[in-house]
Formats: sequence, structure tokens, C-alpha cells
Amino acid sequence: MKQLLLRIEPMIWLLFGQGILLGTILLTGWLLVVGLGVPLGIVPAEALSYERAHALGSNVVGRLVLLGLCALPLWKGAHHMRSLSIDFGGASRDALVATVLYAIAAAGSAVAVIAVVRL
Amino acid sequence: MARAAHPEAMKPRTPGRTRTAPPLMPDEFPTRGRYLPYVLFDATGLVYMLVGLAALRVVWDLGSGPEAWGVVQEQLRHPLYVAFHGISLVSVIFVGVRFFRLFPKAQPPKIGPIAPPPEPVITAMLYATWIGVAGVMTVILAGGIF
Amino acid sequence: MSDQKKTFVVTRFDPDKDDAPRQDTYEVPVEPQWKVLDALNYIKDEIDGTLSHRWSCRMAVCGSCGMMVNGVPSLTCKDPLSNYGDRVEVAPLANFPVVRDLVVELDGFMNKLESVKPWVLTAKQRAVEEGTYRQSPAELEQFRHFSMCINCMLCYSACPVVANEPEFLGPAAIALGHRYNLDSRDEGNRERNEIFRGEGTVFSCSYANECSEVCPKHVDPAAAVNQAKFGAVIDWATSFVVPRREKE
Amino acid sequence: MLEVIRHDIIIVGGGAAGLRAAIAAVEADPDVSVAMVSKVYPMRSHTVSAEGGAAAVARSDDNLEMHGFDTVKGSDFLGDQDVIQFFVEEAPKELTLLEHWGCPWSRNEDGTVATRAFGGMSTKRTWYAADKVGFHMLHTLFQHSMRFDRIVRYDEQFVTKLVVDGGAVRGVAALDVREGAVRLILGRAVILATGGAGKIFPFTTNGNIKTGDGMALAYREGVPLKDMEFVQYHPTGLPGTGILITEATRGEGGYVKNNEDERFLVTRDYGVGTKAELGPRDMISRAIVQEIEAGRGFEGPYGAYVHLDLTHLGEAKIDERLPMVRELAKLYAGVDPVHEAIPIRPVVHYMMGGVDTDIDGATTLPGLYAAGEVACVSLNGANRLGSNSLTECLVFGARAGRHAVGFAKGVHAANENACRGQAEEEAARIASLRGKKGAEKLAPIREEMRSTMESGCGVYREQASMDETVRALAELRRRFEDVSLEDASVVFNTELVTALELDNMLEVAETLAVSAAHRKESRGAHTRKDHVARDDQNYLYHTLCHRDPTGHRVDKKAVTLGTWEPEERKY
Repeated sequence: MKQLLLRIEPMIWLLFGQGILLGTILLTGWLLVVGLGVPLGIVPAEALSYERAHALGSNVVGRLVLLGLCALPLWKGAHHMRSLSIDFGGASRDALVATVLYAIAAAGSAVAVIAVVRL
Repeated sequence: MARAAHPEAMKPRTPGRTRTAPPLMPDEFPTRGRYLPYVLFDATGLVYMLVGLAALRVVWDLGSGPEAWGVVQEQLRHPLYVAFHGISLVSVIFVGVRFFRLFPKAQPPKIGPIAPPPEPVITAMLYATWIGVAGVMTVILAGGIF
Repeated sequence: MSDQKKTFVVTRFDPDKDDAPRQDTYEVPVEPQWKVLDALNYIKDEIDGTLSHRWSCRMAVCGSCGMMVNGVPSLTCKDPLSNYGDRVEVAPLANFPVVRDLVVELDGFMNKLESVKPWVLTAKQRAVEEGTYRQSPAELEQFRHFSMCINCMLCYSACPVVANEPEFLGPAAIALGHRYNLDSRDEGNRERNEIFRGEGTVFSCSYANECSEVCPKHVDPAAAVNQAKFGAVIDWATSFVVPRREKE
Repeated sequence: MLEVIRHDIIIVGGGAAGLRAAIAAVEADPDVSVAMVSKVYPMRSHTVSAEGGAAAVARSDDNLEMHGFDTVKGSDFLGDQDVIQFFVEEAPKELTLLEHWGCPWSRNEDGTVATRAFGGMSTKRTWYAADKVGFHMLHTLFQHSMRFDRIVRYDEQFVTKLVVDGGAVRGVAALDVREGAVRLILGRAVILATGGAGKIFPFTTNGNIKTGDGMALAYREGVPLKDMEFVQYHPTGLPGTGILITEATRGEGGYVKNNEDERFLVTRDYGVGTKAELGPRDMISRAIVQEIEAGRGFEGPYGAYVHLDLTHLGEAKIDERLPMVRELAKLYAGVDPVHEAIPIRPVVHYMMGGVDTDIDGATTLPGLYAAGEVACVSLNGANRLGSNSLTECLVFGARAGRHAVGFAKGVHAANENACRGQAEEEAARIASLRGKKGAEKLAPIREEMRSTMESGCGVYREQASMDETVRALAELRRRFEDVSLEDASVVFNTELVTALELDNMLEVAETLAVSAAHRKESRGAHTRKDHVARDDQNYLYHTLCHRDPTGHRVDKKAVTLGTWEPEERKY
């Protein structure tokens, strides 16, 4: 297991890199409006009416942005939670922890692709 | 007193023949002083994982039709959800600032034939992109244009 | 001797006498411009001859006298006593097995350093008659600050990954391997990048940046490690596209 | 139980000379097994502190003849001219090899290696790496040596005795500082590369490990020490700490000024002529001492000093060419050289003298070699020119390494039993030192040794003061027999190491004082108030200090002349 993880580590790190760079950049706007703006009433609810949201989401750029902000943060999340586990003495079970975390991220990414395609 | 580091930390392949005292971690590790930002930086991993999954659920409901979309919009107004997204925003900004301090100096002096621009230029480009994209997305999502 | 005194709480450990490290306290009359090392040498000469610590050049270039001072890795010959109040705690470097008092086991680092092949790797050995390589000042500047590492081990003491992941190559070893990767005379990139992706992988680094904070020679090993990640990934990716591509 | 290890070549010391000798040995014969036994990890060797540069002909307007003549003139015509001839020929090759191994030499725009001016050199021939050449050279050599499995390192093992059997050196007895055990390492040849002995003086640029161990090891086995009286005072060291401010500061155009802000090396005649600040070290050190004695120095907490002014060089040039000088001045003298002058005074820096060797590095004891500052192959004679020493370590380290491999082939394996006895004796002696009771303490004896060396063998010497030093040192040796050691521990007992080092220093200090008292003339770094002139008729010879039952006997050894005739040393 450990050897497999080592072999794919560069690819994981690339995904992590995009996760932290693009993920951070894409999530900011999303959190401001979808997470806080509309729910708190600062932004009028019509902005995210189904018709408008679906229209925005279903064009190509929309789909890519949505895919980015769903899938990429998962990889940053997985990689840094793995580091956190090691920080608190998790080196011995790292192989297991890493496999689980990256599996979640991979599954999440797959579902995200489907979610974006079926829009 | 400092916590014990991994017992094998900095252990040579063929250890010396005298008994050694086990390695200790730096005093402030993990959650005090200089190491708190680092551990928080790692801890934001959990936040990013949850935010990603939450966004996935919203996008999934968007694809499931108007009723599902209405339900999720309603749930998003729940104080706990709002608090979570508040914390997520703080985390995202904390991660962005800290990562943008690393990214410029992490660029090798030569990528193939071309040399990346000097570090301050890279930092400026990063922040311009971040603010630009966040601004555009906010305006679009909030109904300003389109 | 000036009248100002400081209290030194020094960690002691003799494997033949102590089960675990203990602390001794000394009152030391200090001179205004003394460094921490001067006080330790005063203790050794005048108060307690059994205190063991490493030092030599006393001008912050040999790297022998690294210790934890008030919990922070520090080069004691460079660390002015004026930085500290009346109580100064001196302990052996964190993350290292302790051999005696303030002396730690260094062979672990020597193994890591040798494993990154820190020497010029070339397909063909250049003959002396051919004279020196041509290397422009710009090419020299690419790797020069990474070659300033004096192996003082402060970065290893500050690094959380070194504390928790024994196989990790560590800041200084990666920085020196990366130094040779960036040297225009060296052709060992591919070989070293395989090592960087191997057991002690550079990807274990989760960027605490403490190694660069404590480095007394401003080598910035955090930059070196993260640049090495970049190089290792590019090399890994191209190895699928163009197998065994020699650096031109 | 005594542990016995066998190798072909044993190198004592892990600095530039030791590392270069090891590399040369394994390159000469890939099957040879080399042991590198060093008191400290090799990257801590004192080579690391060298700042200025390493000399070798590189420019088109330079040639071997000029480098040779500068060196012999600098040596006040005491250097052996066949050695100097070989040295200047090999120097460029050695520095080129080092460049191939990765040494980050500073460069010209066209990519060739840059060179700078240095004291006593007629043109710019000092290769440099900003102002950290020793550090870069040592780490390059150490990292390069790591690629050879045939070089086996014994780190932090302190060689306390050469094991001699059948009239030849057979190995060494080494104290493993960590384990506290003495180990016998047998070999067919031993190369001493342990550096100088600056710490016998109170005020020196040298690190704590420069205690003349190799010189004492050889001396105790009957090998003579040559030209020990010549001690180089470097003109610019920081008062108090003695930290070196490299000559490259003057090479880059720095001025030396007295308390009247006067560049006295230009306005007054101190024999340096138009070279001014770039005159040889002995002359400039004497000029500074005279300025201070004439009351034109400054007074400070650590005694009198003069100014080294770099302010006119500008921040850019200082940061590019002299970054460490700026860091050291700020850190250890509280002065930023970009804006203020640096306080400096002459400081003990280098030992021209050392273990007597021929051009191959071989000593009178078969199988024993020496290279670098520990040796006196006599490249430097009475005064070394700045930046020749690092190159000397490479040139003669390599030669000693190659020659030792050749010698080792004709030697049969050592007789283990005879050698084992000597090693066990040494182990018992060292064990008896641990926690030894006595009326004396280490620190006072060390301080008194240093002060008597300063008063007797300083920049200016006279018969009475030198004789007094010889007497005082003999007294200190007796008191040392009754020294007490507080630390009886076994593991990493640094007090024991300090005691052994003090024993070596006292031995070496005596040979220095005795040789100085013998030479009744002023030559190079050996300057007397009672014999001001150089006396080629009576004293154009090397002094050989032998150890014999009555104490120390000084003999003569002819100087190899030939290419350049001795002339008055005027610049």
C-alpha cells in the first residue's frame, strides 16, 4: 500500500496544488453569495432562483466552475487532513488514513463530474 | 515539558553504541506559538473537505429539479449552515494568504527555458486573480450581470 | 566581571548515570555583548566542568553549536544574550536522539544527506585540461543561496514532519540535493528526483516554513523543498511522455 | 576489550587537506581502503572559517613565475623553491578540479572564474566564492568525498597517539569521544591533516579545535617540527572575539586608518610601498602595532585597535563581494561596515611552521605523512601570502595522498600484538585522566599559557621575553601533571578532550618558544626588537626542533634555493 501511495504521490500533489490554488480562488465567491449572501438575505433570493441558477450552471463555463469548486477542495482537504493526522502521531497508520481520505476525494470528484454533467 | 517526537526521529541506519535519550518535539508544537498557524493550516483540510461536499450537494440538488433546489435553498438558511459557511470563508481567506506567501518562492528558477517572473510580481498576479475571480463570481451569482 | 547575572537552566543527560534527562541551574555573571555560547563556556570553565556541548568556530559558520534556547532552535554562538531575560533555558536540539547533555546524534542526518547524492553527477567526467566550466553569474545565483547550508540542524529541530515522519529526508538534505539539481554543471536531476519521490519523499513537507524561519544562514529550505516538489512532479510527468530523457 | 580495525591509509583530520588526500588516495587506487579519523565531523573543520580566497594563476596577464616569485618574496626567502615551483604549477589544476566537483566560485560576466587582488600578490589571482571560500571549499570536498565507499569516516574520534613499531608508523590509537573507548586503527600509512595551533595564543581567528594535535602527535614520536617560530598575525581581526575580517576587504579597496583618519600605510613608510593596504600580512600587522604604540590607535573594552573603512565601497559591492564581513561586523562588533569603519587589530591567524616534511609530504618517520597547516613542506617559509594556504591544502593533500598509496603498496601488514600493547597502554593512560584528582585546574593553566605566549612570542619579540616564555611553559607543563578533572563520565566527556588538547598545546607552544628564542634575526613574521635586520649569512636556514631527553634540541635544515636569489624584501 505504502509503495502504491508513493508512486501516485506526485499526481496527488498536483491535485492538492490545484485544490488549494483554484479551490481557494473559486470558493471565495461561492461562499460569499451561496453560502452567506442569499441565506442572510443580503442578496435577493431571486438571484438564485432555480431558473437563473440552472441557466448559469448549465453553460460550459458554469459546469467547469462548479466542477472545480466541488472536486478540487476535496483533494486539498484530503491531503491536509492526512498531514494533520501525521502531526498528531499518525505516521504508523498513515497508509490507511491516506487511502481512506484520497478515496473520499476521488469518489467525491467522480460524483461531482456526474452532478455537473446531469445539470 | 516538550512532547516526545517519533521514537525513530533522526535515528541513524546504524545507531551509535551508547544509550540515547529519546527525541523531543519543539516545545510549542503542536498547538502553541509559532506552530498554531501551521496546525490550523492543516486543520483547514477538514473545512475544505466539508465545503466541497456541501457544494457538491447543492449542485446535485440543482440538477434534481426546482423542488430539490427549493429545499436546499431553504436548508442553506439554517443558522448552523450559515455559521459553517462563515467559518469556511475565514478558512479560505486564511489558506489563501498563507499559501500565496509560499507559492512565489516555490517556483523553480527555471521552468524549462523560461524563468518565472520575480516573486513580488507573482504575488501581485495571484492576488489579482483571486480578487478578480471572486469579484466576478460574486457579481454574477448575486444577479448583477447575466 | 559585570554585575549582571542570568539564571541558566541547562538540560543534562549522562546515559551511565541518568535514566532520563534532568535540568541543572547555574547563576552566571554575564558580559553585555556575550552570546549564549559564551555563557555555556563560562559554566564549563568556571562552575561545572562536566557540562558537555559542541562548539568550534564561534562565528556562526561551522554549525556545531545548535541548541534549543527557550524552546526555539538557535545557533548559540550567534544568539545574543540580550535577546533573553534573566532566565535562559538551554536544551539539546529537538527531534534528535540525545547522546549527552547538549550533544545530539548527527549520523541520522549524515545518512539522509548521503542519500540525496549531494555531488556533481555527470555522464562524462570533465578533464582538467578542459579547464573550468563556463557558468554565468546568473546561473550561479540560481543555486548559490541553497549552497549556504552549514548543516547546523536547526531546520530539522523546527520541522514538524521530521518530528513525526522518520523517513522524511528533511529540509537541509533536500535543499542540498536541490542545490545540485540547479547547478548548471550537474546532470543528476533525474536521479535525484527519483530519490525525492522515494521513501523520504519531499511531498511529506506540509509547509510549516519554520525551517526557513530558524535558518541562521537564510538558505530558505522551505523554498528549496517546494521547488523540489515542482521539479519532481515535472520530471515524473515527463517520464511518461519521454522515457529516460537526459537533461540536454 | 580493545577494538582493532584495519585500513590501508589512515587520514587524521577531515578538513581541506585531509579530504583532498582521501580523494586523491581512492582516485590513485580504487581498491585502497581509506580511514578518515577526525576529532569533529568533517564539515566542522576549521577550513570552514576561511573567507578570502585561494590563489592560482588564472588570468592571461599572470604567470607561474610571478606567482612563484611573489610567494618566495612573501616567505622572506625561507620557502623551499622546488616546493614553491611545484605548488604554482599544480595550483590551477587543483582549483579547476574543485570547480568540476561543484565549488560555487564567483564568476565574471563571461562565465569564467573571477579573481581578486590579495596581499603581497602582484596581480589578481585569488579565486573566491563571495567571502566564504573556505566554507564552500570544505563542503564541496566533503560532499564529493561522500561518493567514494572506500573512504570510511570515523567521526568525533580523537587520535591521541601514533602507534610505531619496527621503526615505522603502523596505526593510531583513537579515543571515540562518544563511547569513551580507545580504538586501535592499523594501517600501512598515516597522513596528518589536523591543521594549526592558533589556540595556544589568547587572541586568534582560529576555532576551538585548532590545538596543534597533529604536531604534538608527530613530535612525541621523534619527528622534528620545522620553522615553528613563524606565526602569522593577520592584520584585521575583530577585537575581543578575534573573528577574522578577510583580507578581501582590502582586496576590494578597503582603507586602514588610525585615530587621525589617516591612511598611514600610504602616508608613512612601513615598507609596503605602493601596495599600501595590500602589502604582505606581517608588514601590515607590524605597521598597525607601531601606530597603536605611537598613540594613534583607538581605545576599546578589548584593548587598542585601528579602523578598517569600507564605507566608500558602497552597499551593493559590499553585499555582493563581502556579505559575511557585513554580517560578522554587525553581529560581533555592532558596526555596519556600509556606514561605519570596522574596529580591527592584528590577530594570530596561521602557523607557517609544522611537521617537517619533504615535497611528497613524507616525514622522517617512514609511513607518516602530513599536509596542510599542520605540515611545513615549507611553501610559506617565514610568512605566508594570503590565499596560498587553501591551495596548499589541495596541492600537498593530493600529493601526500597519492604518495602514501604508493608507499603503502610496499608495506606488509602491521604486527597486531606489538601495536595492541601500545594501544592498551594509551587506553589506560586516558582512563586514568577521567575524574583525576589534583591541585590545578585546566582553565587557569590554559589562560597562563596563552598570556605568556602573547607576551613572549607576539608581533614584536626580544630575547628576554622569549626566554621567560620558555621558562614559564616548562613550569606550566609541570603544573599540568597535577591537573584535576571534574568529569569522570565515559560518554562524550568534553573535559577529557579539552585536557588532551591542552597537553598537545603545551607541547607545541614549547617548540615554538624554543625555536623563536633560537633565531636571532628578524625575518618574515618573526620580528625582534634586539635583532632588527634579516641575517642571511647566519640564519638562512630552517629550524628543526627535536624532542630529546633533555628537552628540546634545535637543529638546522638547509633551505632549497635555486630559482630566485635572496634579495632585500622591499615592496
